[in-house]
Amino acid sequence: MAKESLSINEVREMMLAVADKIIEAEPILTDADRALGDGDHGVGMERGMNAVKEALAGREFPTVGKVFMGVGMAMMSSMGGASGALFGTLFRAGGKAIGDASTLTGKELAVILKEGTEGVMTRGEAKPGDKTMVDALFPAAEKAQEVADLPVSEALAAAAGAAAAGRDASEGMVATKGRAKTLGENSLGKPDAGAVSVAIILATMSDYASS
Amino acid sequence: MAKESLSINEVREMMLAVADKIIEAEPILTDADRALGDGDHGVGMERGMNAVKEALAGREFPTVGKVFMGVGMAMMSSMGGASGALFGTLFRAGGKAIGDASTLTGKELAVILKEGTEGVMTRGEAKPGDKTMVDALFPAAEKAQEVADLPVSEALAAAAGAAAAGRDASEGMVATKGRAKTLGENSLGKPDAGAVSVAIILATMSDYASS
Amino acid sequence: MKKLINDPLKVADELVEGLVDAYNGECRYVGTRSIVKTHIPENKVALLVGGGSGHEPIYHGLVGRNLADGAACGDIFAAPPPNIVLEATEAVDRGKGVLYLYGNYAGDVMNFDIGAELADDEGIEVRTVLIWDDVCSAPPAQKQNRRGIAGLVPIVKIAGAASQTVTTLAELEAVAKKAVLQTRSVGVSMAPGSIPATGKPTFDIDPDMIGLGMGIHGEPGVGEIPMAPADELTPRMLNYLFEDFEKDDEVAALAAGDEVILFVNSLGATTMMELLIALRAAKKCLTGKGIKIYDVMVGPLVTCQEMSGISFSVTRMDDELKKYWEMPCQSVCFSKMEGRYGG
Amino acid sequence: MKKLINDPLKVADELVEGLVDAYNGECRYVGTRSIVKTHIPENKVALLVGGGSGHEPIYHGLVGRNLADGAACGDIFAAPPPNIVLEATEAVDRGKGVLYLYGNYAGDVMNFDIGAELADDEGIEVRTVLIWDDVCSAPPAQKQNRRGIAGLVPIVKIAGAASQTVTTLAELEAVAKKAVLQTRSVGVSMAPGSIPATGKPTFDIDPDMIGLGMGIHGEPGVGEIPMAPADELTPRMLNYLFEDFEKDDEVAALAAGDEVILFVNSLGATTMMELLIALRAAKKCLTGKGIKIYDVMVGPLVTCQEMSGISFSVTRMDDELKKYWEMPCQSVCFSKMEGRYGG
Ligand SMILES: Nc1ncnc2c1ncn2[C@@H]1O[C@H](COP(=O)(O)OP(=O)(O)O)[C@@H](O)[C@H]1O
Ligand SMILES: Nc1ncnc2c1ncn2[C@@H]1O[C@H](COP(=O)(O)OP(=O)(O)O)[C@@H](O)[C@H]1O
Ligand SMILES: [Mg+2]
Ligand SMILES: [Mg+2]
Ligand SMILES: [Mg+2]
Ligand SMILES: [Mg+2]
Repeated sequence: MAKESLSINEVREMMLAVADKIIEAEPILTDADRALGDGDHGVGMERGMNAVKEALAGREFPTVGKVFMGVGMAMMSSMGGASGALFGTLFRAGGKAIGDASTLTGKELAVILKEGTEGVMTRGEAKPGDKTMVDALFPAAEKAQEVADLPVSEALAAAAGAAAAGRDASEGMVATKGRAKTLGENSLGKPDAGAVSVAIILATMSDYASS
Repeated sequence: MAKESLSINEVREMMLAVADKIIEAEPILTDADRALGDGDHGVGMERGMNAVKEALAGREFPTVGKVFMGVGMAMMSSMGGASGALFGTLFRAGGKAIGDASTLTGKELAVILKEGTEGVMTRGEAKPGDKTMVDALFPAAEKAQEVADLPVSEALAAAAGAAAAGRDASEGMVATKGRAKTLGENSLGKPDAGAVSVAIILATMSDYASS
Repeated sequence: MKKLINDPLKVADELVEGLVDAYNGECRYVGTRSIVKTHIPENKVALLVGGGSGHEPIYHGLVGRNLADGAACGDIFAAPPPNIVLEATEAVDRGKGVLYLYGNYAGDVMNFDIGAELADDEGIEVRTVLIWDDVCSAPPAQKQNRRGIAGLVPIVKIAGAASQTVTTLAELEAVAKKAVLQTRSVGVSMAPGSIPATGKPTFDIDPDMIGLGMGIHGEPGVGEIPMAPADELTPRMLNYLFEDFEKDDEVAALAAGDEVILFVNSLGATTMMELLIALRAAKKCLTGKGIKIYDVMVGPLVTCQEMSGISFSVTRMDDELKKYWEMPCQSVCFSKMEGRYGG
Repeated sequence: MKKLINDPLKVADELVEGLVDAYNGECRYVGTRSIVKTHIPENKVALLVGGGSGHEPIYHGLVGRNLADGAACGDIFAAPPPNIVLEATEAVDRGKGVLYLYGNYAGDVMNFDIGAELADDEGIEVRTVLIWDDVCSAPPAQKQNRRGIAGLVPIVKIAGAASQTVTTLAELEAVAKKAVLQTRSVGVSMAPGSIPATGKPTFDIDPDMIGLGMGIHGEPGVGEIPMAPADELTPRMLNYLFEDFEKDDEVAALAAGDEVILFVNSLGATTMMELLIALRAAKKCLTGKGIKIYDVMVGPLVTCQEMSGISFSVTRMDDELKKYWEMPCQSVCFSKMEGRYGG
């Protein structure tokens, strides 16, 4: 049954589920970054998500935006690395952009992904096609604009689908940013680690919203 | 057919044969020293024997003693390590002790082994039973005294047999000298590397003399 | 891989604690995970270094006398987060501003930049000089895209000395930029290191091949080549440096009469024996071209756990850089008394 | 095992050549295989170190300013032959005699002794002080049977400084003996190194076990124990040092208020990260007993190729030893400027 919106507390629970899922996926993320980067993305995301759990567990938040900003702050100050700054920016900028919304609907989702993705692209100077997390984020943000009027569970499902497709598309890209950029043609055939994380995050959000 | 004595040039050739045999045995010596020491005995003996070949090849010597002293000098100044000093001392002291002898008979052999072994024992302060090369040398020297009146080929065969038995006996000893001494009981069951070298040297000398 | 650690997820914190212990009172642990000198004079222009941990003794081991004033320390191979950068910045600032001097990696740039923005909010002036000495990571025209590898050590040594004598942040920035411009490095890797938290090797490589131009985390370079003897590989590697100085419009080609610091670095498991054998070959190669070796550095200073590999770095000296080079310095990473070895 | 070398049988010669290159004019290659300072003042009491190669940066890297005057260099893990010892002795002697200061190994003792006899034939006075710091290689009553391991570095540092100020060989001998008496070390090994000429590991060990008290060539110690976390292993190791000072009639037990140099050494592949984590644990353990850490040394200074392992060395200081410790020194192995890291 399609869920129209999520409450502040549901958003918090959803992000706790994301944290567990990413921690579970550490080996997958590690392998992705080993292939193209320095192999620490899994451990970094795990560290970030442990900080997220600490920041969210048993807490109350005044707005949906503050939940996401809390996620961003926890990731940014615990992870370090490219992804700490970028995922931190994603959730901080996204959360900030929805002001004092007290529910998460398709509209807020669209704003979060748009502003968050822009923040990531400004900070990292990557554009779609550079084989980074932007290749999962950007299509997800675009899709979210399109489906902003749908119930949040459907909007999330659509965005997650776009992110997964973006992650898959990153396999066919030549890296030009991040540590993988010096691989050139050799970066072909494997997905970008950050894009894998983005896809897992959105898939888990979608799963939570439709369950 | 038993050979009564060896000429200066035969002694030189014999020691060249010894050099080749030891070089060939490098892996055996390496393994023996790996088990109980630092694993360099094979390489060290190989280095020494290459120096011996350079010192002896195409040279003429005035006395048998000078051949052995040349062997000792080559080993002492090329090998380093415990065995460089000890094998150097063995051949230098032994060669010096037979004065200006121009043939190698059982008598000279007995003097060489006696004086050489004493030199080794003084320098290294090891006695029989300490699980060192002395455990092959000492019985060989004793046997050589007994058979000093036999033809040199038979004397060498007897000394080589005693050295081999000494080497085997070293397996049952607990090391108290050299790098193996800290092994204690754990040094049981393996022969001492230097004793293996002594046994090969005497066996090759004996083979040469009886062929 | 047996590692003498405690909790694999806490190695960065514990190693920085150990580093502070090594400084035995002359550095202190600050904030979340920074190391800062105990005594920084008032009015000193501050020098801050930093980066991921796991490369010990750099980056944090470069804090010391006539060296960096502090280091912002990330987790293993991860840039320090902005809050750590900010904490370190606040601790080293003496009102004259802070130079950030670190290796050019996307993660470091983003985190230090956010840190600088936060510092700016607090009224602390920050400038940044990036180190991009690895010639195999981008062509001369795109050198701002290159990685920072072992050349960081001589650059920080020079900047650290300069930070003692300059009176403005701009002057320090200028010295650091000059040192960066004159420093180039080339590396090879023979076997990977591993990440303590996963135990996994950072890359895979064939037993007979080596990665030419590989980065200090195992980032690919110009390609894999068969393992070669030191005397063959060394001139081949150095050639990348010669070509780079030649092709870069911003610097003169390396020429007879030039004086250089030569730094031979091990990435970890490569032994000092190998470094010395390669150093011998490098000296032959350089002096064969009439280049004079002004001073030599050798050792495992920029490492990646038990990774095996070697790099050559060359810094071309002029009178100004020599003046700073000659100042003594002392840290866990690199110490130097006045003069050399004689007397 | 990929090693960046040329001919595996020539590594010792080539690495010593490279070492001379690293000294960049301030040391020279002498005779068959020695390294000697270019400028040794007339009338100086000379200090000669040496031993097998393969442990770089020791032993030969300890030649330098306020350190050793020369080193007699053996082949890989092999004591230098007497002729090399003699050549080095002749090159460092300035008419005031030569102190031989080296690790207590049968091979070294025999070869240096023969070298000393040859030197005596030439009218050069030689005295010998053996280093036997490895407490796990014999009980206190037989300490003259012990191996010399990492403790050699602080001992040579102290003797090198003393050699600059004493006027007689006997005085230098006395300082060196005091430094030896106050220095004790304990090591563990986790994985073997290999001999370049054979490519073979120097010993075998189970993947889950470590050799407690193992020597720097992999000589057995007190036995194998399961791999343990740093914070558990460190106090256990240090206990051997405490017990040894206590049981030895010639020295006082280590007690609250004592001041020590603490040296944490890597045998090669053990990373600086691990050393620092262990250092942190060691400092806790020592200061917990009221022992004051006067200074710290940390790094891979006494190695055995890519062997993995760690050792702790402690040197108890008094005013005389402190005086020598405080003198700056400079070598490829260990440099120290006046003061510490601050300022
Ligand atoms: N400039 C950039 N813009 C966008 N994403 C980037 C950029 N640099 C790196 N990334 C993302 O970060 C991921 C790597 O993260 P991580 O391994 O945690 O950091 P690091 O690269 O510092 O080791 C990459 O897979 C990529 O998705
Ligand atoms: N003090 C000693 N007396 C007699 N022989 C000794 C003594 N020390 C060592 N050896 C002999 O030397 C051999 C080891 O030689 P080698 O491996 O070449 O030297 P090192 O012990 O210096 O590595 C031992 O196997 C033993 O036979
Ligand atoms: Mg990474
Ligand atoms: Mg040996
Ligand atoms: Mg990283
Ligand atoms: Mg040896």
